[in-house]
Amino acid sequence: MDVPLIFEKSRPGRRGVRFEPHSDVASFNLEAHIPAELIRRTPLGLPEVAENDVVRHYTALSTLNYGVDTGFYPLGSCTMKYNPKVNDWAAGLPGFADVHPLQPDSTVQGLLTLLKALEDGLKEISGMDAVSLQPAAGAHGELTGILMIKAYLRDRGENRRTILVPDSAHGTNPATASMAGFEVKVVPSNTRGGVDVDALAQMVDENTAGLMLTNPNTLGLFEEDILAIADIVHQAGGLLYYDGANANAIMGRVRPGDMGFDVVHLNLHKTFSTPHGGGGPGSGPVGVTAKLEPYLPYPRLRQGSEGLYWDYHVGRSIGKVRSYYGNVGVLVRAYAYLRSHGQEGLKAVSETAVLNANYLLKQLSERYRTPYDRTVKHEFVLSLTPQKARGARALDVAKRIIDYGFYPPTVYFPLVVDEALMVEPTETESKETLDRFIEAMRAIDDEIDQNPDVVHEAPHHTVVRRFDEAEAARHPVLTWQQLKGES
Amino acid sequence: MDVPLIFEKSRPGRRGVRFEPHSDVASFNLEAHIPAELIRRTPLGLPEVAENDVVRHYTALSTLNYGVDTGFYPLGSCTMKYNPKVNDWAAGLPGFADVHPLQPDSTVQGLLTLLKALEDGLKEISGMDAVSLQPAAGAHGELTGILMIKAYLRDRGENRRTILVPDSAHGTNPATASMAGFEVKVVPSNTRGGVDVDALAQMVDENTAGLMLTNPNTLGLFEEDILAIADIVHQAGGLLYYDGANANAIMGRVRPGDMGFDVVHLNLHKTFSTPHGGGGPGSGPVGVTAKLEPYLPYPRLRQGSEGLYWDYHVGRSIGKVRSYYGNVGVLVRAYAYLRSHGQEGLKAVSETAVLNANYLLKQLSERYRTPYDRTVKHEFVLSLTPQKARGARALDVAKRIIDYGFYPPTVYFPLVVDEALMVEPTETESKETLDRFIEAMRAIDDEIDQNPDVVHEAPHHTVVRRFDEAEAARHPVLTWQQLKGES
Amino acid sequence: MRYIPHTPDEYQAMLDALNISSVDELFEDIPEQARLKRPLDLPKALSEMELSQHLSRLAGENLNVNEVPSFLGGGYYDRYIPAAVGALASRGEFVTSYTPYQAELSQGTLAAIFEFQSMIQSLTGTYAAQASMYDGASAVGEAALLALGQGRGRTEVAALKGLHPDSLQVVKTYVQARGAKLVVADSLEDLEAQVGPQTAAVLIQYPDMLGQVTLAPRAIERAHQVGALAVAACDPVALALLTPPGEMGADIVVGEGQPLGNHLTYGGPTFGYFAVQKPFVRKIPGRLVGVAKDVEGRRGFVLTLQAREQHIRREKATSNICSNHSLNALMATIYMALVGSSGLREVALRSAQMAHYLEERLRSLGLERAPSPSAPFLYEFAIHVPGDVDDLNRHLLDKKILGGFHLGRFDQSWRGLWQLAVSERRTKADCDRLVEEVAQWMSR
Amino acid sequence: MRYIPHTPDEYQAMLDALNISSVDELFEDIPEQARLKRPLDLPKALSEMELSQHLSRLAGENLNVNEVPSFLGGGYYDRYIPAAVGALASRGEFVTSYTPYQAELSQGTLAAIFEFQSMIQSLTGTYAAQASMYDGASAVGEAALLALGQGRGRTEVAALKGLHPDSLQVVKTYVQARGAKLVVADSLEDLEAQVGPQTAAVLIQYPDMLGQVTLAPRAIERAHQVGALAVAACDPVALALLTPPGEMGADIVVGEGQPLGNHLTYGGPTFGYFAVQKPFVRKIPGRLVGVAKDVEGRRGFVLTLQAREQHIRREKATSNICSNHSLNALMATIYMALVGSSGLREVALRSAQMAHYLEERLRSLGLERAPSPSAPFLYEFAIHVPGDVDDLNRHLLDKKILGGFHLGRFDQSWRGLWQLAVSERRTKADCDRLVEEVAQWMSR
Repeated sequence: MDVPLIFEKSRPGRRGVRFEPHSDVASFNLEAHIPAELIRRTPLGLPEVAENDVVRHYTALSTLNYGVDTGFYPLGSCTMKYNPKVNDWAAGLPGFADVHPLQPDSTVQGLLTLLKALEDGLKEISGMDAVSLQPAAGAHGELTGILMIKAYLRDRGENRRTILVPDSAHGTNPATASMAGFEVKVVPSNTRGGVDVDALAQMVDENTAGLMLTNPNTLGLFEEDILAIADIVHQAGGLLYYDGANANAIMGRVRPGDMGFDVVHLNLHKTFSTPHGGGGPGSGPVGVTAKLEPYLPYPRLRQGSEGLYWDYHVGRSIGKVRSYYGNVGVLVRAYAYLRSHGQEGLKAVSETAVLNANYLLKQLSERYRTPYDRTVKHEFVLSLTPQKARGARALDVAKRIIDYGFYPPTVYFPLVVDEALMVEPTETESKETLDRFIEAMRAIDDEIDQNPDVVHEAPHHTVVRRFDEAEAARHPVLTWQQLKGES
Repeated sequence: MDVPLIFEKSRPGRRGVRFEPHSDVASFNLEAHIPAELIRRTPLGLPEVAENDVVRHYTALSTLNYGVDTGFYPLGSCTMKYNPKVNDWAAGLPGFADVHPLQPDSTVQGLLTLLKALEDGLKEISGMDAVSLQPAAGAHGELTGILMIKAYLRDRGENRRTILVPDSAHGTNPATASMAGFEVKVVPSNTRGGVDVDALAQMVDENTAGLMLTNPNTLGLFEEDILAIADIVHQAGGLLYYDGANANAIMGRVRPGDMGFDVVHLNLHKTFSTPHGGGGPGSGPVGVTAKLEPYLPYPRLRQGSEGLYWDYHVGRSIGKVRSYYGNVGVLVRAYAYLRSHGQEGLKAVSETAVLNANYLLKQLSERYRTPYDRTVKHEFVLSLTPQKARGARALDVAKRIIDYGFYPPTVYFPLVVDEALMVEPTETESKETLDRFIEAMRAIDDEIDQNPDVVHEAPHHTVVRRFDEAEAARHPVLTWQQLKGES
Repeated sequence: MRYIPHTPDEYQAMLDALNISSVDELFEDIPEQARLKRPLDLPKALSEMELSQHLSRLAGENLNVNEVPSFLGGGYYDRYIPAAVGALASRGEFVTSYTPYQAELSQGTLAAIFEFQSMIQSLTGTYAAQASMYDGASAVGEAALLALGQGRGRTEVAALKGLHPDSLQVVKTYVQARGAKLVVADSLEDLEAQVGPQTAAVLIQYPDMLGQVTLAPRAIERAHQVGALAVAACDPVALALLTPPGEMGADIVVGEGQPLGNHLTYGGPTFGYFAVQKPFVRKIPGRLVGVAKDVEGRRGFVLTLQAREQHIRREKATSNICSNHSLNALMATIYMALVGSSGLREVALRSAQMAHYLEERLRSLGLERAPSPSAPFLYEFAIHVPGDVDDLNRHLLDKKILGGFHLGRFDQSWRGLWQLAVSERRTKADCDRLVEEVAQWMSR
Repeated sequence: MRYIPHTPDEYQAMLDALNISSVDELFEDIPEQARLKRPLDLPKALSEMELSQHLSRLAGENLNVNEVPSFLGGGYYDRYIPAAVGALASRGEFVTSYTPYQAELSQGTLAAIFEFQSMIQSLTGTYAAQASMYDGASAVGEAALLALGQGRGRTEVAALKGLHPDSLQVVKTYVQARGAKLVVADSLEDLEAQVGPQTAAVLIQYPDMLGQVTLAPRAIERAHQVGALAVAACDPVALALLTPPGEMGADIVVGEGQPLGNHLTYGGPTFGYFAVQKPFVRKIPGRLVGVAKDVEGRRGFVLTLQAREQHIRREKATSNICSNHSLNALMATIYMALVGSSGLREVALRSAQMAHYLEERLRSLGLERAPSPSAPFLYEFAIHVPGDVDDLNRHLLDKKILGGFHLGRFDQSWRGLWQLAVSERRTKADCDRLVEEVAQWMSR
């Protein structure tokens, strides 16, 4: 069966939710108020369906999705942990959800109190001196942070033009540096999966604005040489940017500020368990050391004599990176998560995430190659080159995992590992879930030899199977109108 | 795969939601306050699971269910129409959902206003003089109504002991009469599917307390002779009870009161579209003519000088049939439905329900036998005796319908039709849905000859297939403890 | 109109297929004389937006227990409902399905009911439980009918007065319908005097309306001495701490299920539960779910022992119940799964902890508990109020506290008794404020 | 702790499997010197019940737009959100999934995004739209970058001042990052004077911050005259009534999506939309979903043209965007499906109807619209207030009305201008009350 579209249920004249005109004031004649050439003549093109159609369609679509609520979702680097329902409930309270961004500060003191407390908590967890909650996502936080580094250096009269990025970095790091007008230089990894310190020392120069680093890195490995790395970059006059994508591994154990980072972003949808929503919204607050505080996006939240208020004083701020104050609904959830855990809870989160990853790695390493023989943090990367030699690529194994009832790990990332399969179990998965996954991975490894077709042709039981993605990109059909035109 | 149970996910010591003791008052020592023999020593036996386990388990269970939100649900007599989401939203407002039944009347005036307006609306729709919202379901309304008839007759010094029930009646009718201490006499149907008026005239006597009647009846046929029927029963000194299970057919067209009924119940979960919840809750308000009003359950809702209040004056009331005031959360939804439709809307509901049923019947009658060649109301009954002769029972056809993506109609009811299949499309289904159902029914009829096994062995694509229900009843396993003991 | 999908074209096409020009023709079988020839006298239809504003306003005119601390109880408690309960129970597939007649499409509901039955059985210490009743009161009523149905010419049902007055009233309605009689005993001694060979059942609430927990064992024993069934009605949360009646030998254990993850909703819909010892399984009212195997040998669940029920057995059914309160039982099932055995104990203990704090503070004002200052209790108790209880409650309401319930409103002999319930949601500050205001009122 | 399922036994078994005695051993790769040797300085953990009480209290300390009528707008409108939007978008499978990397397990999200792209394309009159941006402001910023990326040595972006000040600020941040410059024109004439061969894009809001709708055609025309791209930022609800910019030739149409079924949430998360004409499809930032066939020939949906994106193209990507606002776009998709073409028109018309009533009544008080009393508007307009606008707003707040926004707070040149938005939720009574209080304040 084709995957259905709401447009296919449309019938001319069918109606869903209606809004009758007001009966107690004069009717409104568009033609009398708007110049003829500005009055829309073309149909809006929205589906014409009944409420029942809508409910059934999106109920059905939802069941074609796999979420954390469906099962184990070990998508490396994405921290797909359990999303507490009470946090969603809280974000839906009218006092949070139905508040207009232009309301006077005096009418939102509860919300401002929450945001301030969240800022303070994030400062403590990251070891930074000041935080802005404005960035909407991790990449957005990166942009904010890199622009602050740029502004800071500019104010010091330094026109440094290079950002260093390890070869294992997320794609957002180089993309961000480039978006911020920097040149990107890629730092190689060493044989232990960390930054090659010697190479780094060679690369830094008077053009080095900074280094963007995820720690633990995308291989799930802690950068053992972080203090040396920080020294090298700082000595060269650059700053250290911490990509918080992997902060779930370290809470209460080590803080970016204590490792020497100058700017940090945290992905609240990862570490603070706000739901990923099929792709977002996330939230990417940035924290900075005192010297960078003046560059934070405005407005800043401050305590005044009559309560908390937004300070629109621009000063040396890099400006705004989005409208208003940030993804407040996400921030409410993150605050709820913070308060649910407290000091010991967050530490236990990280410890258990790391325990789960190491346990899983240990069991899987009997069958799968681990490119680096080290303790990992909250995730790890397998290299399926031996399996590929036996006839099954990482993608095949990933697709076959679907048939065992799990969401596949990340594949082909990071780029420094051939046939990479990147697994992040998170702390909210139980031992028996991990054991079931281990069993599945063993079974698939057996199938590669014993029943290769079942692996190559996987998945078998999904609503649709493998797509011809190349063809889809060659002749992109991006809208219903184009699709109709095609048929 | 076996259908999973939450108990199977239990691990000793695993925890979900916790409630820490208060830290600011003295701790509580159960042994010091409760006699030793009254302190529980046996385990509670609840599962020990994490919140994530619970969310995944019940998310998964939900997807094993078919509801109106899933698709077409033409379960005859049950009126599975679309359940508006706004009504559920309203019932969840704290001002309705978080109100204690023992609160002073002065603190619940909004709710009492709503209940009064609902009473008034139901009076108007049913043509009755007074309504009690107390009964929790249709059968509960029946019991309430029959007890009122009994009390009324008793007060007139009449010890009438028989309730008449047509042979096409719902099982609840005779069960109710029996529960109320009456003897049940079954009135035969005539060849047009209605009450056999001559037989009825023969059956009434000085022992006749009343007649319970669904109109339209369970065959979906309007009792054309209703006025004569009413006359006969009234002449004999009995009263007429209206089972409102099928009231979705007649709103705004005819009212039970105008047909001569003395007592009425309405199934709000059917006619007023409150969701069926996997079996309930429903709501079965009763309406009565003036002479029966004193017998309504107490408390009654009345207007006083300081607002609405509950009158606990018992008088000649039959007493209470449940705690407090009725299924208020359901009543809120029914009121929302009433206000969403108003006078014209409710009439359109009934008209369209009847139009849909007749359209569907017309198309299906090309292939399936209709025991009575008449216009139907909101539902109809097919007799699959010809199909049975060709090798497929009504149950086989019903099960095969599942494979076509629909919930099966009611089977083997009413009892007066052999191999009955009872179809109720409701007004919220569109023509194309009905047409798809018609296509499926035609295809199945073809399959009976062309591919009989596919019909006999249906359903094929469900999570489980046909069960051995006889074995399940012979050795009933009703709890997890028993199931564990078995294995 | 509102939820009708038909376009004018489709409507016409359907009329055409029926070869009629108007739906009026489909209603010609209604006798002319009975037809309604005017529009229904109802308010005009509201749009969804107007409706939501209207209902928000009506809801806002009620005081809710999130706005003020409440000390009301009597079987319905202001307990904390974890957010996951609503998030899961509100899924459309649960909410918009009906009684699981077709098991292949209803395993979600069926498995959940089986879990519910298991949890209730275990909590109550009985053999089996059914799928749900309307509420606690009608569950007690059905229990009385079950006992009367055991035959042997027993025509009376005896209850100890601590049974919730609504339950007493419903039992009365139910048993009178059968031509039987309800007798209410004031005390254990009175009960012992009143029961005899005519007694079909002894009904007791545990803990009872005054919070007493000690009467159950003797009442159950006495029931069995006269050959009657012993029926206990219990707050299920209390059973996390108390010896379950099933273990004391009660034949039937019933109760109001609201405290298990159900909103108060002004008294309904919540659900009743109904559990029995083994001899009574085939007499149980309502739906029962059992384990079954499908044709491929997979374990699943079906409605079972349906021969008891009205749709099969008609006038010989054990009850007329058809729709039950399945969705409310589902909420309870999810609640019990979420909190688990330890969590349910914590709920009860935390409530008891604060209740005993409150009781001690009230005692320090010179207020005494009824019926005796020393009777054990958990989290609900009754206080003798020196003066007009209704006036005290009005004073508290002015101070934004929902005080306890004046039991005299249920029963004259309870005049002056103030029923106070303390849930796990009540804080020390709530209790201190109550005590201060009581003191204020006493010194007025 | 809270959401960690491990029992002590399991925890130990895992340590044993790793042959370690404590998790400390797993953290030995952290340099001793950097380790945190004290507990985090955070408040102690709250139970779910305590948390819910704490957050309810904080939420209660904010005024919400259901409590008082609001006339605030500026891109975020207090529109009615049908109940089905939340009921469907909150389903766990939508909420707890991530970017649909594995298409076979993500058809729900993918199909919905495809629908969203189609609806936005159609509303805006363009060729294609992508899956969502963070918000309207960052969407304008990305549009400016796209235009600058077209090369040809154009280093300026010009905007008409009616663009939302937050959008202007974000554009400034974004284009300065690229070393380009933002110029802001006060009027069409000023714009025409300022643009030239250095201009990469002309940005215009339609309707703009003062409610003006007439400037777009000439601004678009002028952009094309100098070889720049024309970018229009639009309230999508207004496009139900207005000629879409795509039809006027705009190259990129972006906007803030909140008015489509999203809660206000104090400004976020909502979403931005981004639609383009055909030549720019492969330059579009963010996710794109396209149709694909699976191995069995079934139609489904996949992420497509990924070579634009950061995870493939890294420093050469069109944008760094990764997480977008998919769930908010889903709400908008469901909203647009529920109301349909007619419903969306009704929303806009109903708002305009009441806005014109309000404007007329304010006019009768002698108040005049800015920039001109006769400029056409829909449901948002600006008023010259004779006096201190902030004082007027304080007066209204005392009377439980959220008055309009003082545009002077955004821009000095707008001092004294009061931006009023009227949504379909506003009633005649709301407007009358506002007018009365304005009159009261004027006569103070």
